[in-house]
Amino acid sequence: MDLTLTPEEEAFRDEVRAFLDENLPQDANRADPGFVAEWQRKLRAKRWVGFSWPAEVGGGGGSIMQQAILKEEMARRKAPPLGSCFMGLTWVGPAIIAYGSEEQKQRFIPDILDGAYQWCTGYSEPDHGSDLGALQCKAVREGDEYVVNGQKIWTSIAMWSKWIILLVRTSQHADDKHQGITCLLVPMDTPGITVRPIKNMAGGAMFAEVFFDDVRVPVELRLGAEGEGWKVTITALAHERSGIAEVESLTRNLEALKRLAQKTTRGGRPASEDPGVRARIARFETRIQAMRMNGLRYLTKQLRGEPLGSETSVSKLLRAQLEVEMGDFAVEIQGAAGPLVEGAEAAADGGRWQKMALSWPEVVIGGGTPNIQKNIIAERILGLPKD
Amino acid sequence: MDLTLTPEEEAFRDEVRAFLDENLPQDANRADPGFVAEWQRKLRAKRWVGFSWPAEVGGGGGSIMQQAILKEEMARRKAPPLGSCFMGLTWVGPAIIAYGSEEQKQRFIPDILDGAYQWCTGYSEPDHGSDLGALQCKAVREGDEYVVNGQKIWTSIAMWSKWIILLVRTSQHADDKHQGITCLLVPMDTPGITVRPIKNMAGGAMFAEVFFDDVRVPVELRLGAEGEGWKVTITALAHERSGIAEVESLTRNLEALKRLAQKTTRGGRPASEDPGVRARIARFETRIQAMRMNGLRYLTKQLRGEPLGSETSVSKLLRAQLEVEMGDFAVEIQGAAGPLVEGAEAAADGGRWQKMALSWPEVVIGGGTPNIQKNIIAERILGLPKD
Amino acid sequence: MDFGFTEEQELLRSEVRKYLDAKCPLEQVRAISEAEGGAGFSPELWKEIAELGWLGLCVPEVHGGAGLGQVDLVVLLEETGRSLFPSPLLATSLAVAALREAGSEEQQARWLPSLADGTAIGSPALQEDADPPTPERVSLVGTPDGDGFVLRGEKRFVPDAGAATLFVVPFRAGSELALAVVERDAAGVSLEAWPGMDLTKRLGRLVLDGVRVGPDAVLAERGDAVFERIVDRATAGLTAEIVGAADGAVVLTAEYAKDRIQFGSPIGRYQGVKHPLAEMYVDVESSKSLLYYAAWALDESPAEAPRYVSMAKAYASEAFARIGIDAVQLHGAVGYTWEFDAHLYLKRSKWARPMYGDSDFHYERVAALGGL
Amino acid sequence: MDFGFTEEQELLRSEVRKYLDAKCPLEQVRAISEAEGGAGFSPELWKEIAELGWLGLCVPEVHGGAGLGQVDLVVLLEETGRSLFPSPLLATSLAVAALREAGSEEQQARWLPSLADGTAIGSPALQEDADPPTPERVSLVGTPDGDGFVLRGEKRFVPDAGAATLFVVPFRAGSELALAVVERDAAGVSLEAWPGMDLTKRLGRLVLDGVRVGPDAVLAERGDAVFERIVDRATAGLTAEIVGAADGAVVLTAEYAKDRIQFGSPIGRYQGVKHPLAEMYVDVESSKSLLYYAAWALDESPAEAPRYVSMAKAYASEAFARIGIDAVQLHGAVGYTWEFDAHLYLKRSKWARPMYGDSDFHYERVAALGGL
Repeated sequence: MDLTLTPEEEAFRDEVRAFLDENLPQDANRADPGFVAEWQRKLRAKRWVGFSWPAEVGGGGGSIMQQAILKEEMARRKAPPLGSCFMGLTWVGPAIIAYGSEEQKQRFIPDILDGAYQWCTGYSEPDHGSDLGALQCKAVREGDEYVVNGQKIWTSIAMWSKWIILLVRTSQHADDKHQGITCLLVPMDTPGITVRPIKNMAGGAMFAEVFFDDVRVPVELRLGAEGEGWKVTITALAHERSGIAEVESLTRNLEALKRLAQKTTRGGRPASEDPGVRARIARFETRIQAMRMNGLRYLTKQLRGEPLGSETSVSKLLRAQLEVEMGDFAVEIQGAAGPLVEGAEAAADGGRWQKMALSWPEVVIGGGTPNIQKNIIAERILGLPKD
Repeated sequence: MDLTLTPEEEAFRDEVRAFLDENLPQDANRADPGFVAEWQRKLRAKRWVGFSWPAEVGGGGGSIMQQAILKEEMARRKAPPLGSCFMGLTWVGPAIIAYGSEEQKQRFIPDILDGAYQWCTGYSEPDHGSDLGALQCKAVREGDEYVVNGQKIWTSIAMWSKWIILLVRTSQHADDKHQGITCLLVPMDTPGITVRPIKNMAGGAMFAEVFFDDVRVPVELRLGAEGEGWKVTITALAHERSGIAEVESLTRNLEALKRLAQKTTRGGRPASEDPGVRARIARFETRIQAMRMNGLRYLTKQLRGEPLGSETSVSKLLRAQLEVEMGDFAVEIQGAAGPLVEGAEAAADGGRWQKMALSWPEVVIGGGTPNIQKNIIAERILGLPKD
Repeated sequence: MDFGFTEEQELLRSEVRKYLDAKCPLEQVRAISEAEGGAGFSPELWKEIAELGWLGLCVPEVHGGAGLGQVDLVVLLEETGRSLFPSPLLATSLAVAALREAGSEEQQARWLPSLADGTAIGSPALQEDADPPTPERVSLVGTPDGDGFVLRGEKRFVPDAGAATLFVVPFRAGSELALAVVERDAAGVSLEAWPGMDLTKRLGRLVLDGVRVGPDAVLAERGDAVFERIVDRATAGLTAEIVGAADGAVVLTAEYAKDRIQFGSPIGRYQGVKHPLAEMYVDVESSKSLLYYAAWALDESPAEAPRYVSMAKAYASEAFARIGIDAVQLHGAVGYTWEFDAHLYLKRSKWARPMYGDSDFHYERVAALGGL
Repeated sequence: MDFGFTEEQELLRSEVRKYLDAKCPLEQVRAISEAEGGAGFSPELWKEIAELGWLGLCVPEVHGGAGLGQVDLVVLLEETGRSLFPSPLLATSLAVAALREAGSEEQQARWLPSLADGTAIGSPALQEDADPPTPERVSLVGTPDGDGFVLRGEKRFVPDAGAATLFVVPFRAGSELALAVVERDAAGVSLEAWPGMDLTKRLGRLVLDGVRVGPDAVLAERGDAVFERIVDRATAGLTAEIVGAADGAVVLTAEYAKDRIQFGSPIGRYQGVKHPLAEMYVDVESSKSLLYYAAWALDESPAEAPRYVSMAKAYASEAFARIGIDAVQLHGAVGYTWEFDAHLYLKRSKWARPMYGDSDFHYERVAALGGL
């Protein structure tokens, strides 16, 4: 066990820090599109976008450890994302690198690295949730085209995406529901595609429903072989991270929560002096650190070349619970001001906590509900029988 | 809504109180067998044993409300039980009154009221828990006798009982597992019966396994018709109470817990000054009161002639949770002295809390585990589908 | 002993529920509360419920009401809570309670009839900061002015500040705590409505910029005790709405669990859904019992009332906060959409939790009243 | 960065586990700990583990040990915890840690070899009352006596008081906090073993009735800081046993859930069993991570150590208390029998929770160290 960095790793961390010092001043307006565009360009020049991808497709060829260092340092400094095409970098790129034709690689990878446009992912369907095996959106081959009919739901940022990576059913197999699923890459402006944003309870919209009505997709936009879509997706799923960057975002929320407790009064004294409030915050801090340490242990496993199994469900469950509870608690300690939102004179921190308390499902839904994570842990790790 | 007593009810309560003042001095040694025997004799003379049973079998013919008053007053004064034959009064008597022959009534009811000897109940079996439908202990009719073979488990006080009320399977019905169950009344000294006490984790034994090896039971000891055993049992189950007496015992524990918190020091100050300890105790108090109020609402339903359904599962669940949590908390606030037991100089209250913290399962097992109560509430009250 | 409702109360409940189901189902709740620039209620429905006698339920008959008690009010408010009915009914009924606790016969005769017939909308303005309303936290000073007072300062977290026309305002009159009735159109009064996450419940600020209250507008009963009694009644009324809403959330979620099919069976088949729902049910049952007892005690056994009011509020609002979150979570992804109704209960639970003291405050009160 | 164990550590773990599985399975744990009048350990096994080098694991090589660090000790103690191994090994290893933190070279040379070879059994006697051991709570005064001190008073909640032969005893030496080594057979020493619910872990009282300690028996390093470092090491060692035992309880319960058939299928099929088990697993995983980091920090990054030690103990002991109860409950009725093993973990969890500070104490420390 050695929790210090090697000299090489330290050198890389220093390089990252120096880059951040130079290019990301504390007071940089991270919401300014001009600044973000320039920032992305610089990152791209350093090959830190797609940092773990092979150099021959334009990636940085970074190690897992370097990648973790990069992400942690970035998160600590509240840097804008590593690339602007989040879905492309997380899901689409790795799948294309693993299964794409040479032509597909040349056509899509540079744009993903440049953040030229957004991708979205068409996996979930109504009435199936995360049960991809029960997929019903259908594609029928007609000559050199697939004709797609069906519906997707919980498609993140579909309304701002130029392309979608889409799972469709091309045949039925009674014995193995995962067979007969095929992966297609589809331009969102293809005739027959309709996007309907889903308004969330906080009043915004991040997800959408996507409808496919006789949508024609050329065969050359198929990713992998017909019927291989499940395998293609699994590859992308395996690219999930150890959760280290998420820990940084939780840590920032925790620090803000401490400041909130210090400036919020209860009975005339700072809430931060209340033993119950202190204990709650210390519990959050401890659980966040546990998540961080879990992540470091899983990262070590990866570094040692052991495959990561269902351990990510542990991080997801912890994260979901923390997001729900921290948002709720931050609202709770504000007393009567708790339910006020942005615009109310008495709302703390411009209503950010209220937004957090209504936005956790975005995190929770992302990787399956807490109940699903618990099933995965119980069945795949503890070996309990499936229901 | 009127939570005061009617003048008649008040008069009865005063009668009970006067009786208690006279016959149960505060300092009476409730563990002295001589005192308890005398006490039972007096109660029996007042017809308060079997108080709700019809007068013609020797009961008191009391109303539900009078019964509740009697039990609450008794519990409040830590009176010994209303009769010494607990199982007989709770389970066996009501079943015999409803289904027994005239001869059976004359033979058994007076003894139950007198507490002449103990009864136990042979319902649960290994591998079935509370699923009575899956009962396997078998009785085959041979002439004027049933020959019983099989095993019972979690039979409370079997080692001190003279008789057992026993459920056996007399035939198989594929369509309705509850058919073919018959109820027998069996002397525990019948050849072929073996009792094996089950040592619990607190080191004592309240339950036992009972084995039946070619045990011969005369047909006249069958209660109800052959195959009617399920119905007979249900009658007894319906005699469960609204939980009011249990509330009194919880309340006594709560008061003792408050005293414990006042005399236990944490960092040199009484634990009862710690806001967290205060809040925990207030939560217990509130939940106990909720249980009491729930009981009063259910009692009102009964008084109004509405049948009680699965509401008792609510009381059982609350009680089980409270017993577990209060015992655990009482141990927790004692700090390093928490794990000490009777005999240790530093053990508080002679180790009573440690005993409580290791004895809750007696309460929890009694009416089915908390998980089973939750299933009952979800399925029978909320109408969710069975698993 | 009878711990159940009378036939008249059951009838009241079923009539209120029938009316709200017909006139203000959740689509209508949304339409009223989401209306741009609206005050969060429907004047038409307000008129109708006044005519139905809801507003005058606890107003003495001589002043144009039905003269009923706290238990009847609980029945009404449980149903408005269940329906998430957006209106200043709760606030108005609490203003009525304050006038009955502290007003002279003349003062009641002056204001109760208009509160009963809906021409006035009442609101108790009990808080100055985000802490629970206790006598010690009233610091607004009434400067003596002839036979009356001049009030200068502000009250915050005032329910329905945007809609109400008549406020009950505690202030310091010398060494004593007193209560004044301040009307919206009095000189020096200004109001600010605050945006909140629960669109069906509004809060705001009442600014008193040298408002003169004459002796007739200063309520007859004074002191900490009457203030606490008013807060206890307000807390019980609020708790009734909480209990009704929590019950509504459980019913909504149980129905969804029966209908929603996943992996081939209704999600309600799984213990991961069943057990949380069973616990929600137990919490609602227990909240009801504590609430009914507290309501009964407020009218019939006042010495016990504070302890039971605190138990009811502490237990119910804490349970409702959990129920609000669980209701959304048990719906799965759709629970988080604006379209599904689960979040309406979640938001209500967040609004209700701190009002008139959160569970920390009330459990501490239970501990103190219980001899700790 | 490498947050995993070395090959040597993995080997140590597997050898310890193999030995304990063979020589001290749970039947043997019961036989040793339930023995009438026994001191709660087996002298034969004690000799064997001394020979295996477990007792000298952290004793420097010059003093007859293996000279390993806190992380290695954690590996050993996780396994003894998992097996609920009844022995004064934890107490002895904490006495070793105290001597290494505070003893001079001569003092280490005097006592460490006998602790390493098992001829001495050590125990830190850090507490005088049921509160967590902090410097302020040490009130036993050492009266100066020539070049030494005379100690009069008592230490309570002393681990393995019945078995230990050598105690590390903090006392007030003037304005300073000092530590003395007191041997069992010294004049004025008497001991009392207390009965407890966990038969595998013993506590008792050390009475010092005018015990003289010479200057050579007063440890070289003094003051609050060294006391706190010793308590931190003790806490980390204890937490390792907690984590191992909690893991054992989860494994036992998961195996039972796979085997036990009810209503026609294994109870582990139901989410009512699955979900609590999954949460138990997450808690054990998280406890491990916090513990490993704390152990690493104790040797390599001392400034961070107190915060992480407190996090690990607070989280792990609270989780283990829940796990102990859940393990019994998930077994259903049999979980409550003496015969089934679930209660052994429950009792251990009750023993471990308050030792060296419960979660209230440690979370408060986390809050304070985190800037609140």
